[in-house]
Amino acid sequence: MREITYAEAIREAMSEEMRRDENVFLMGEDVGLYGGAFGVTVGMFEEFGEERVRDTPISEAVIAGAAAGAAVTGMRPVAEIMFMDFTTIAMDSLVNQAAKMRYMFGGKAKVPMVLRCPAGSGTGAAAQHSQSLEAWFCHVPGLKVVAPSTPADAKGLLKSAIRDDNPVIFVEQKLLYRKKGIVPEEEFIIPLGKADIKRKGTDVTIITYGRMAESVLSAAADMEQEGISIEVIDPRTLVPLDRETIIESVIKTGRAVVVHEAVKTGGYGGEIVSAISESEAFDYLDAPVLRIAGKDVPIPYNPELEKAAVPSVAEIKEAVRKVMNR
Amino acid sequence: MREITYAEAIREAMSEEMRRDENVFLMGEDVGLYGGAFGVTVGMFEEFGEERVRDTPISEAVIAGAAAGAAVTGMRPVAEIMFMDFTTIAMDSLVNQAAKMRYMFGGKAKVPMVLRCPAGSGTGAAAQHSQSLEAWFCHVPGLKVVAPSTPADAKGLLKSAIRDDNPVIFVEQKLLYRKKGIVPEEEFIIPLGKADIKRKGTDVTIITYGRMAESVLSAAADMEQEGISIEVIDPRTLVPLDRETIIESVIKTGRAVVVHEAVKTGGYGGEIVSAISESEAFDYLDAPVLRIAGKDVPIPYNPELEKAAVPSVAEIKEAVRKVMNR
Amino acid sequence: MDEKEKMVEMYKRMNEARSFEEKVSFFFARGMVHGTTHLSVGEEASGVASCMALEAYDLITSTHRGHSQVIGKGIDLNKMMAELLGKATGYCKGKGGSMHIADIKAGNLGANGVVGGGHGIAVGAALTQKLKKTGKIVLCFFGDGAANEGSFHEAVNLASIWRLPVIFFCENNFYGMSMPLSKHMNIKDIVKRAEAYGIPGYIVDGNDAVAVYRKVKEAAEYVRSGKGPVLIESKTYRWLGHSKSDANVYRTKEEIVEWKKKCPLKRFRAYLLKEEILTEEEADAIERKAKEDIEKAVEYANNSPEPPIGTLLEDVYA
Amino acid sequence: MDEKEKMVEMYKRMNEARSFEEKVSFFFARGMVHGTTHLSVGEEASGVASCMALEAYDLITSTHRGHSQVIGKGIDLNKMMAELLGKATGYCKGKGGSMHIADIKAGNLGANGVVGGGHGIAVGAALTQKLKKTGKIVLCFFGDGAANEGSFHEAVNLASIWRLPVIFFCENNFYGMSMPLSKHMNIKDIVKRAEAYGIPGYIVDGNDAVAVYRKVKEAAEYVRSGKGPVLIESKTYRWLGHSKSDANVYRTKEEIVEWKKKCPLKRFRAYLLKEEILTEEEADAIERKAKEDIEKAVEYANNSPEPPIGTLLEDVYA
Ligand SMILES: Cc1ncc(C[n+]2csc(CCOP(=O)(O)OP(=O)(O)O)c2C)c(N)n1
Ligand SMILES: Cc1ncc(C[n+]2csc(CCOP(=O)(O)OP(=O)(O)O)c2C)c(N)n1
Ligand SMILES: [Mg+2]
Ligand SMILES: [Mg+2]
Repeated sequence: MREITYAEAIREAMSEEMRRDENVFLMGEDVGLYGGAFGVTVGMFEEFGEERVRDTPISEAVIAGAAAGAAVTGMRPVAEIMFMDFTTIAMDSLVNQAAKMRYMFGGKAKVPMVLRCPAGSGTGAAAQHSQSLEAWFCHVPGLKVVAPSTPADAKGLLKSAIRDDNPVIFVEQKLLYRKKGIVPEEEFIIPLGKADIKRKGTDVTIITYGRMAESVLSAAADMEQEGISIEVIDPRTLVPLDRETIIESVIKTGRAVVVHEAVKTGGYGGEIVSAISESEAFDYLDAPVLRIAGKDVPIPYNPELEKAAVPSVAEIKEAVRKVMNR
Repeated sequence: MREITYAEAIREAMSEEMRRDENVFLMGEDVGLYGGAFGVTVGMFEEFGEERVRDTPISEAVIAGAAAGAAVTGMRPVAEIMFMDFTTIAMDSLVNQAAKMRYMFGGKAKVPMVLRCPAGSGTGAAAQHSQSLEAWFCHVPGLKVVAPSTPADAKGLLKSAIRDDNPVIFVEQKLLYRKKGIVPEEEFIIPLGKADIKRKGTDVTIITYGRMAESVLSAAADMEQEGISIEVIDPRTLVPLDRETIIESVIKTGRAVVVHEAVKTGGYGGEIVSAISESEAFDYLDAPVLRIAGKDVPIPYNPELEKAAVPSVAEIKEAVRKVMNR
Repeated sequence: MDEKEKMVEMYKRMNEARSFEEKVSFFFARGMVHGTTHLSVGEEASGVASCMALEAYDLITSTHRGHSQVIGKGIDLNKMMAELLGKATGYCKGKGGSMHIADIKAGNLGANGVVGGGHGIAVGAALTQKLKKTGKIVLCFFGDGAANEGSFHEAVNLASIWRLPVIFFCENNFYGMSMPLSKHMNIKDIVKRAEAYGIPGYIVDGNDAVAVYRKVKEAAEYVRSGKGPVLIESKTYRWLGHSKSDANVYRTKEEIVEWKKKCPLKRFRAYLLKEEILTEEEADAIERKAKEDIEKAVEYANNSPEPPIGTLLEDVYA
Repeated sequence: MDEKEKMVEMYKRMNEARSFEEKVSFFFARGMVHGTTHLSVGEEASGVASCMALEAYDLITSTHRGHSQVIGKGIDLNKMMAELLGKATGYCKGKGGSMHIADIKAGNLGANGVVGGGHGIAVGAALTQKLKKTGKIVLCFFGDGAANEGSFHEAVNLASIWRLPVIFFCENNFYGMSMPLSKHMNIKDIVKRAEAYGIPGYIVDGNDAVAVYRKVKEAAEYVRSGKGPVLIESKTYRWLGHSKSDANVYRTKEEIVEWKKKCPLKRFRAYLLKEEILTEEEADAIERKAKEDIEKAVEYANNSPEPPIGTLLEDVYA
């Protein structure tokens, strides 16, 4: 099986979809000749030309707004906002326009667009270039939200997102771009809304996504030694959320921890905790569902501070021990 | 004791603070001669003049951005975004600038500004004029978030917000503007971060805020007849959240329901559920903490549909019965 | 339709717009409709004639003050009135209301409750036309107040560099809610802003239906030929308050009276008579018919069912 | 400081900026610093001379490419270098880094990682000066690319109608990251945009320190007198890549070479010698001193402690 990077997987997904469907095109800052700030679109300008790989001015509001307008009239734009932090400038286009057009117009519109945005800290770029804002979008009916943690997931889910008839916020992980993983050579898609059990276990369920999946898996591997068997569930799609898979697992294990990089307060972890607590799994809980998440601070520049702002493997293990010791 | 409306209470708070501190001023669309889209600032232009009650163009990004710039240089702006839905245009100014300046600059800046924004549905203004987006702001370290449910709370909290040295998102409730309540004549302030027990009870704790407080109180009064005693806690300030008061109550009652108007998925309810579940109250829980919240839809225009999108008194009662019957 | 037929049709639609809004205004004054609405009485030439200058297959993005615009584009008055009354038979099944009248299939990409919210959508729609080489163009309505939103700037710039087929059509009624143009921007003519993006700009008398029609026709030709966008500033005036709750404190009665004298309907009628396109009787008949059609629309709407509560959860996702 | 002393100081700061960035570039090339940085080598006249034309009490908002700007404003090089190395002694206690150098007390309201993020802040800061009648003005730095952000449009318009004391100073280096000006806007001179807001606009040769200094001085006078904002377009060029990872595929080597010939430091040195403000020896000494001071700053930074992990949770709220 071949291994490719997360960035390459994303590029493959876009390239395949663009070859398959002439309505698919890219737009964003420096996605053309430059190949994207993180090199994700390198070579695509050369293959597809400037009409289909469109460099935009630094104008995030209209990047998203024009994507919505193109989508509602028959195209399938894949727009990039260079850093998720700058979706702040595009919120009206995404939230009030793209997400709501279909509903406001009584179901008579569809807005098949994807907004790609690299998220997360760890690059030393400080407070305005490091945020994980997926929770905002999860709170907007009409949007779907995807946050893959592996190259294969990234590829399969992006292809689904591009084919989906709704606006999809596709959250990419900066720190994963260069990580390799096995990705099948033959074409495949992964449906939105289907969680993946990244590791089977029996004692504790950890629900996580994006960059944190790696830390969680590493904690799980370590704890196996201690005799604790952890099941790791990656919902992959945050909206729609695959509640069944999560609940089934928690019914089995009776214990759950939710881990994400985004700051804790108001994060999507609260939704997952609530989903569990509202379900039949509540009666099987032997311990409270804990959240391990980013500290409630803007991301600092200093590398040690920056690391400390994000859940560590040690913190994850500690949380597991806590729920085990109840 | 005198009664005044929620809108009048807000106006009094601003006027008193403006008389007290010449650094306080207002800015926003149509806040001057027009008196604000909801009449909140009526008469203030006449009293304070156009230098301190500043009409802006329709430019939400710079309304919030200029407020941040004025605040960091020594003023105490109270900026208004006419509908909370349009904070979407101001997110960069609020989230990447106002909220983060202090931290990014190593604690060497302060940004004492208030952003007032009328939220909520019920006015027949449909999907782009009816949202309750407080959860977004609660997820941004550096911001405080206040959401008063009565005229007295609105007045006391707004005065605190204006005196606070941090950016405060002050969520006003459109449907409450004309509701009257007792407000002391003498000056008073209500500290941020302090919940209010709106009704004492022993069987179930309901945590709610904003417009929903009324429905919850009415449900509580009804259920008293059925012999169910409900304690109603209004955190009033969502960030910082008064966890102690909530947890204490849930330890006492063993049952909790969270009610808000904002759509359920990704709402602040999840945070409150998690805060309870992570606390020592978990061991006292006799039932899962339920969330009763807005349906996961954009707000529709038709008045019956619009009403159905928001928690009803009946739904609240049903939830209470559910947690009682465990 | 030849030019003459167009003119007649235009007069008809302008009258429909006027009658529609008079009816809506009546409803609101009596609290018979939920919510709020923004009436374009006095601006019918601007909204209707601009759309009539487009081909039927062209597209528009409309605004919160969009009734004249969408009637100009050609609309089913029954479905429109039904939408205003929140009925299941409305364009948006009662979910949109006055601020969200849309008819995607017919090229009306929707009114917008967000000032400036249509700019990006129009640009994206124009991009579709360019990429698909449809030959269609997009007309983007916006107000003088909207020209101060950042979205205007970003959208016009993008349309300009990509040479997209879009007409930015500014209905300058001299006020953004209560704020007069003279206070919300430091220039006299909004069209000045066209230069900032390297595109042509034109001013037109927005109360002169024929002038609006001609100017948009000319602009449409330019835009359709692939030369890029155009900005048109149509100077006009709203007779009524900004929305249902507006005491008009920010302007004088005299000013309103002055503008009422420039009624676009009267003016166009005089033109049609003078050019002998219509006789007095024909013009009267059109006016009467418009009123009747609105009454019929009201009847249709009134007889239409409310949307079932179950539809609340439908239409969120495709 | 009289004018001559100013010129000498200006030369000193320009050299500090150059030496600072050469050092930073060296660090980054060797992976000795975390994160990314945006160097302004080649743009020193623009950043430094503009600030030198202000009074010391005036304010600025800086950008992601802000080293020359903040050194121009007058800064403690030790604290700046310490910030770049993420140390506790840095301006932001190691929390900000290259993109967030700020010194509020000294009137530097902060570099900004968001393109266009400083526009609103500058306008608000200028409003403070107007309301408090301080007599101070604000200079808002931004790039050619930033001029396409909606925030630019909203901010300049607001400053114009409120007649706020702010100079919008565009460092046009002809690229927004990889996108050439010729592709990201459809006008040759950004200054054209001033007209859209009814304010004066000037073009200045951004590689000519004296020209920049004079133009900003003149603008400052206008702005300080209460007449409202001014837009200045300073045409210059960045010699190095956009940020640390940039292969420069979007421009030619020849273009870079051409611009290097227009080195603002060399040019200013020649001027200073010609005007007999400095002798060769004095100029050499300044250059040497700048290099030394940067070395000292590096030493200071290297010897400074890392911020304690406990500080992570501090400074979120006042
Ligand atoms: C982004 C946004 N800000 C504010 C409002 C509230 N609002 C609705 S219409 C309006 C005035 C718009 O003025 P203009 O663009 O000139 O259009 P007009 O109403 O005059 O037709 C305002 C402020 C809004 N709907 N959207
Ligand atoms: C809102 C936003 N969009 C995109 C970026 C990424 N980015 C950083 S600098 C830059 C180019 C800025 O160009 P310009 O304004 O001309 O300044 P220059 O870098 O040329 O000095 C871009 C796209 C950003 N930091 N902020
Ligand atoms: Mg107007
Ligand atoms: Mg540039």
